[in-house]
Amino acid sequence: MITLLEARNIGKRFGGLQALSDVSLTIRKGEVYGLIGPNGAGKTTFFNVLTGAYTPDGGEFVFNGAPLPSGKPHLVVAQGIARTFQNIRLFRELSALENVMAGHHIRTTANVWGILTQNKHTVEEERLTTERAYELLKYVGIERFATATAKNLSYGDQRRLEIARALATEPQLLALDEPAAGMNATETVQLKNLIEQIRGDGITVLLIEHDVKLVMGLCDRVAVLDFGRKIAEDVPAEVQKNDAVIGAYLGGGQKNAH
Amino acid sequence: MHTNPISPLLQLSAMKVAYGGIQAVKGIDLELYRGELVSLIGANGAGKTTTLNAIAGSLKIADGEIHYEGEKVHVLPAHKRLRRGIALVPEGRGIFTRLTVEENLRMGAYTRNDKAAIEQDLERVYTMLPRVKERLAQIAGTLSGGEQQMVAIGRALLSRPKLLLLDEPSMGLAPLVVEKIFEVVQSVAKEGVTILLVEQNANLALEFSQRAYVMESGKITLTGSGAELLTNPKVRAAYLGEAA
Amino acid sequence: MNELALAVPWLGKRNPLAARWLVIAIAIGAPIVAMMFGRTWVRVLDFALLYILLALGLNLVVGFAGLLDLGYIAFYAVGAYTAAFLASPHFDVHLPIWIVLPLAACFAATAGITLGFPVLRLRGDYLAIVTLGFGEIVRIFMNNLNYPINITNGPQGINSLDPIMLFGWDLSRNIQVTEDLAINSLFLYYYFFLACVVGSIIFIQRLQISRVGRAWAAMRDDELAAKAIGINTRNMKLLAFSLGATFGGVSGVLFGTFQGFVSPESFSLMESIAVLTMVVFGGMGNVAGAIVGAIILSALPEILRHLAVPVQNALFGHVLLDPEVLRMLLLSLAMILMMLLRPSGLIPANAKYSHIRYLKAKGVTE
Amino acid sequence: MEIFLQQIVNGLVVGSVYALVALGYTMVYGILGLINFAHGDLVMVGALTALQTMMFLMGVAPGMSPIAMLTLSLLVAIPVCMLLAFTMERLAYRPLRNAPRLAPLITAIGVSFLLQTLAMIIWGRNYHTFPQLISTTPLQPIEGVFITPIQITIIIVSALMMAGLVLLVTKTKLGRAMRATAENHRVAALMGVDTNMIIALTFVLGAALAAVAGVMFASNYGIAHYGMGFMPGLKAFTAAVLGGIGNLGGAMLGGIVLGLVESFGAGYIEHLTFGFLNSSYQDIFAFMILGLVLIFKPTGLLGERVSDRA
Amino acid sequence: MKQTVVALAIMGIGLSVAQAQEMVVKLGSVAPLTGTISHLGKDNENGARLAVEDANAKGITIGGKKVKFELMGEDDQADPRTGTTVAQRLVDAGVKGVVGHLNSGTTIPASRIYNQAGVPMISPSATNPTLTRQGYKAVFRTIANDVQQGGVLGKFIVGPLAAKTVAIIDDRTSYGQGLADETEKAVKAGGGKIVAREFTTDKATDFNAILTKIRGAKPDVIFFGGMDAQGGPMLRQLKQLGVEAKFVTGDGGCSPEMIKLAGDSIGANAYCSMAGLPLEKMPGGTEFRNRYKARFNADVQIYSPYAYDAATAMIKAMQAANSTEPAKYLPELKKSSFPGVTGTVAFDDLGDIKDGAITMYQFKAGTWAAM
Repeated sequence: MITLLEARNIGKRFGGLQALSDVSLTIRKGEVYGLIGPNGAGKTTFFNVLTGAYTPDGGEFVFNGAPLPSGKPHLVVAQGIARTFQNIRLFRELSALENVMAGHHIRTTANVWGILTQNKHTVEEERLTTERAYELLKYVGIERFATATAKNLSYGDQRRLEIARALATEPQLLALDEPAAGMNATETVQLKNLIEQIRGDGITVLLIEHDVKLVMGLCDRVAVLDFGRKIAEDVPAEVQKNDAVIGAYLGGGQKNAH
Repeated sequence: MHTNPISPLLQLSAMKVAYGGIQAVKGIDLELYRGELVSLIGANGAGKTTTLNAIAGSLKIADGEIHYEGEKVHVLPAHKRLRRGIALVPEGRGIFTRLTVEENLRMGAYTRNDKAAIEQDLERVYTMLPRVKERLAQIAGTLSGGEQQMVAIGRALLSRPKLLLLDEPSMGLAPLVVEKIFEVVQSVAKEGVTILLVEQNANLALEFSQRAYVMESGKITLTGSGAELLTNPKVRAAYLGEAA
Repeated sequence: MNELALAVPWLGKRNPLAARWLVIAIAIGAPIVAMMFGRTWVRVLDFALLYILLALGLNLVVGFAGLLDLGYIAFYAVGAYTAAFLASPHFDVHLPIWIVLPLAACFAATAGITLGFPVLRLRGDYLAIVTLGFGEIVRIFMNNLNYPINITNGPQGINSLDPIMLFGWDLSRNIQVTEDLAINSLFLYYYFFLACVVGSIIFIQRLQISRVGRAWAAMRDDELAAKAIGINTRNMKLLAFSLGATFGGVSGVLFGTFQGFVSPESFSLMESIAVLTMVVFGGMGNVAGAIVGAIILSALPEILRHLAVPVQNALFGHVLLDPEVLRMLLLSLAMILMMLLRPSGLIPANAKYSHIRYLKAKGVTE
Repeated sequence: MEIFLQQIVNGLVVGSVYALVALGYTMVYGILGLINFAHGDLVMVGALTALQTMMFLMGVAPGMSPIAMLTLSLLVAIPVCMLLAFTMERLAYRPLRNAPRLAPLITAIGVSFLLQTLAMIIWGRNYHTFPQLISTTPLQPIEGVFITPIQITIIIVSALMMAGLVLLVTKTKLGRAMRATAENHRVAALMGVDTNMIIALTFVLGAALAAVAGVMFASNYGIAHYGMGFMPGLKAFTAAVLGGIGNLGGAMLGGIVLGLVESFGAGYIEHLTFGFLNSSYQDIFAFMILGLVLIFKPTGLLGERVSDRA
Repeated sequence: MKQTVVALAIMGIGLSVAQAQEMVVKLGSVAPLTGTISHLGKDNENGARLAVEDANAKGITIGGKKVKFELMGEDDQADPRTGTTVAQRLVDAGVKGVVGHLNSGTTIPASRIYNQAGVPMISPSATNPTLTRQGYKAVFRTIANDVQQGGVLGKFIVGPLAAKTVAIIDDRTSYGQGLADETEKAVKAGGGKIVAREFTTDKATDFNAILTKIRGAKPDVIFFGGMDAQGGPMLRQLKQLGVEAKFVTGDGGCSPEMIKLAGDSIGANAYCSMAGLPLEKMPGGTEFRNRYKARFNADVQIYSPYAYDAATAMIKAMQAANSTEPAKYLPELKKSSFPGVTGTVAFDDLGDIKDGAITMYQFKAGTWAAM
């Protein structure tokens, strides 16, 4: 298996809180990699460091064999990493279609002069962007809301739209931050199918999720964070049996319901 | 006011809450009797926090009713519900980070004017939470998570609540600290304060609770005594994804 | 144009095509109707068009890119002074408008970037106060750069700017068509300004429906998410500042040459606030809003000026309040009430950032 | 040397007034995130109301002592401004609390125009002479450094008012509630705080400070006019941002710094720039300093990192 | 034309129907009636109004018809753009002459419109020399321009006041700066030394910083080019800073308002200049002051006598030409020569007031006394 992303000893501190300490993990091309852990374990911080929203205090990421620029989100996206947010962050006033089109920004090149003159390249690129965005809406199953304003979509559809927008950046690695949060059972099943479809299309997925059932059913491998440290990394079946994980999750550690 | 001891202290009937176009709570019924410690457990996003916020008055309900001491309280603003004895320790603790620890605690007594009694209550909180006492003059934002949680609980107690709503007091805390906090919660319960506890740490919550409700996707799907639920395979399934 | 047509009350939604023709008819016919009431009204329309240009440019910065700029009038000043330097007896340079206009646009754009760079990290209200300061700094420099070297002629201003010459036509002179019929210079300016406005609308709508417009809107709605999808927010902000400034600069040139006189008094903070008010009043983030806001707020004071005395006479039999007092009173009340009743402005933003026509084949319609 | 000291005195006097007005801006901003553009005009209303009261008092009780007259006129001006601020908040700002961000700003500008116009109707266009009830005969504590009793009063009264406000905000229950509300409306309400009341109170307190500032400003310069609030308002706002808007200490520091910068700027810029710049640039020092501070410290001198306010 | 009348009626303009044999002649008056110098603006308007009312009271007949003059007062907000709009409005309304504007900055762009329409314009207060050097035939002023006034002021400072060292302050308005520059030139020409050149604005109230700096330069005379609203407080602050230099200002500060605003800080070391002869010395000067007070319940500020003379000049020219048509009475206006409230009103070729006699005043016994 080819390694796509390697995190090497990532550390991040906020004031007195060590949010991440010495986290290393390896994500292989084509897999769905789960990152779980209780609230406040550092999962989202890991995301933010990976995608350039924060600069890590220590360690580095190697993506496709080259180090990732830190603190420059747009360069990270250019390298092929896209993300979604735990608390959905759409462009609220844009339509669903336009949200996805905005996601395609980094793969397009029209400049102000071209836009002003509407030259052939610009027009063609715009047409392709529109069509491609529509295809992506279709891909996540919300093409019927293409012209609806993002803020008016239902919660589940907003989640899908965010994924479509991330896919529009043409990523090799798609990082999803709790995509199932707030979804009901049916929506969660649909989401699972969608993620599988994405993997099927050759995109590696990094998944933070609370819904352990979803993670266990979907992921090829899972890492567990607790207090900013990686306490386990393995295939789901093994992780589920891991005492440290059970302790971290069900709480107390001393009480074991087995 | 003399109320019938058998009637519930708090009663939610068909309560619905929606915000930002999402219906987060889809019509739930829940009862709480005086002196009980009841927990509300469920996965992230199930609607637990929303429920607590609706009871405390931070969120408007879309439909249904909230009765408290036999009175419809869902029409009242949050600050009036506090005056009637409903206190919420919000998720993420809601500490005033720019105020000192003591100021935070005194904010809890904002609605009270009985100075002497407030001082007494402060002393009681200090004995209950000795670590807080050491840091009275410190800016609350510089406290550790556990200490902040202690302050948040202490602050809520200073309003002399009849009903205390606790939203994930263990979130992001080390096991030892969580243990401490639950000791505090228990001692509060022993003093006769009715507690509704929202918790992810299901084992812990169920161990301490007399009863519990399990929420899933905005609905209550299970209810029973703490011990019953602790051994219920469905609960484990909800958390660890084991086949039910 | 579509947005504007849709904004036409009643008709807009029922028959957009008719509404569009109506808008065109109004744009072309307005000065002729106005002339029946007197040349003042044509002049008011001329200025309204200049304000539309300004409002369109500011809307680009505030409405599209979400950057609150309270010093926008500085770019207007840059444009006007460029015209004064390059086409007046002041330095005895007399360049034609075709050279002055692009140069002014360049200077203004440069000024925009100069302002943009240091304020990139600022957000919201901090940005507002720093841009306000920038506007004042520019005005104060214009007011004082007559010493030690006389560049701007200080508070005296620069007089006798060259009129606009279009293909040998002098816009400042009436055209004598026949013995009795002359086309007033105000009309010539009107149509020239109108052409500039139409050109700007086309440009802005092209920008709006492009990767740039979407990037701005994305940045405005959620800067963090915009970064997360790979938008270089720094460059996009600078682009917004410089393009917005360009509009300011161009309208400054038009203003200077139209007035024939430029002095720092015209570029006070109140003007910046006036233009911002137009944008917000009309409805931020959409072209139609900026246009309607600019028309209403630049014409309203004149209408009030006109009606103050007769209306009071009719109502009370005598003049209770001086017309200028009444005008200020009504204007301030209009601002307050408008915001209370329609906080999103007269025409709430309904901007489009994509062409649905590309999806016609897929059966997608509005 | 005495010129240097004199400039410090000049700067302190102006700075004290800026600081007092800046407090009002910063308090309202801290609690609502609103730039209350009309705050400067409250300064004007304060001064003109006091003037009106003095005129009335001079008519009915010509022999009254100046201090009593000043006090009485303040006792009228302060409540008038407070009431005005309360009305303003209730009618113009509260309905817009959840409106798009710029709507309240435009409303505030409208309110500012409205106040000026009403003042013009009531008090006319003329500049009014403001009775200088406190002596303006200069004292010379140091040879060549002049300071008048009214200037001393301004510095002392400003210092006292600021100290009073700081005490109120830091030491009292009400102040705690204000700070708590500023930090988090929702949680403050959970503590039983009537946040609407606290917000109204913040406006009202700021208005009281503005009224006092107006009376002192007018007494110092002996002049009052319906447009007098605009420039001090703008400067005070700049001072508030300079210090870190939303922060009381910042507003005071910003006010004083701005006063001193203007004073020294006008006094020394010509030498510093070899005659290229001169005192005609006095008004831009404020903005240049502001720009520089914000470039290096985007939250102002004492400001904290504010979270995303979208 | 019919539509126009209907339209005008709709817009609320009641076309005043003249009584038989009575002809209504409109004159315009423009000045800022809102904003920081609106008190001066209203003063100008009042001056013109008084002239019009006087003429109506006299019952003037022109071309065989009894004439009723009407004054259209407009607000130009001291804003150049509004100035042109208002100018156009007056032209549209068919005014036969305009008294205004107040500021040079608004007067210059507006003068172009009056000139195009052939409507005579007389500014009672715009002093920028440029105004009358644009080659416009119908543009006049009844006030001395900066060069005229500055020359006199400069000579006065180095002559009678015998100043060796002078500090000059201006308010960075077109008026203040123009006057200060001309005064500076004249002082230098007279052998005086400029020891400080300082600046403020027309919105400022605190001048301590620049006055402190000036104090350090120890000038014999401080000259201020600006208006009374700044001049008054400036005098107070000079006293508070212990500066004892003489204080000289131009007509912008030569007002009762200045005395009021300076309170007890004004003394015999304060001087100002004003074009024309002192009101007291003019036949009808004191009378003007009293009548103004009686009519408007306000004191004369600065320029209302000039506005009065401007309006009177137009009316007299119309009488002389026996026509109210601008084209006909313009030549008579050029030839004007009559004793006005401010002195003899006569214009030179450019349209400036001829031999603008400029009187220096000193503060004495609570008022400005001519020297």
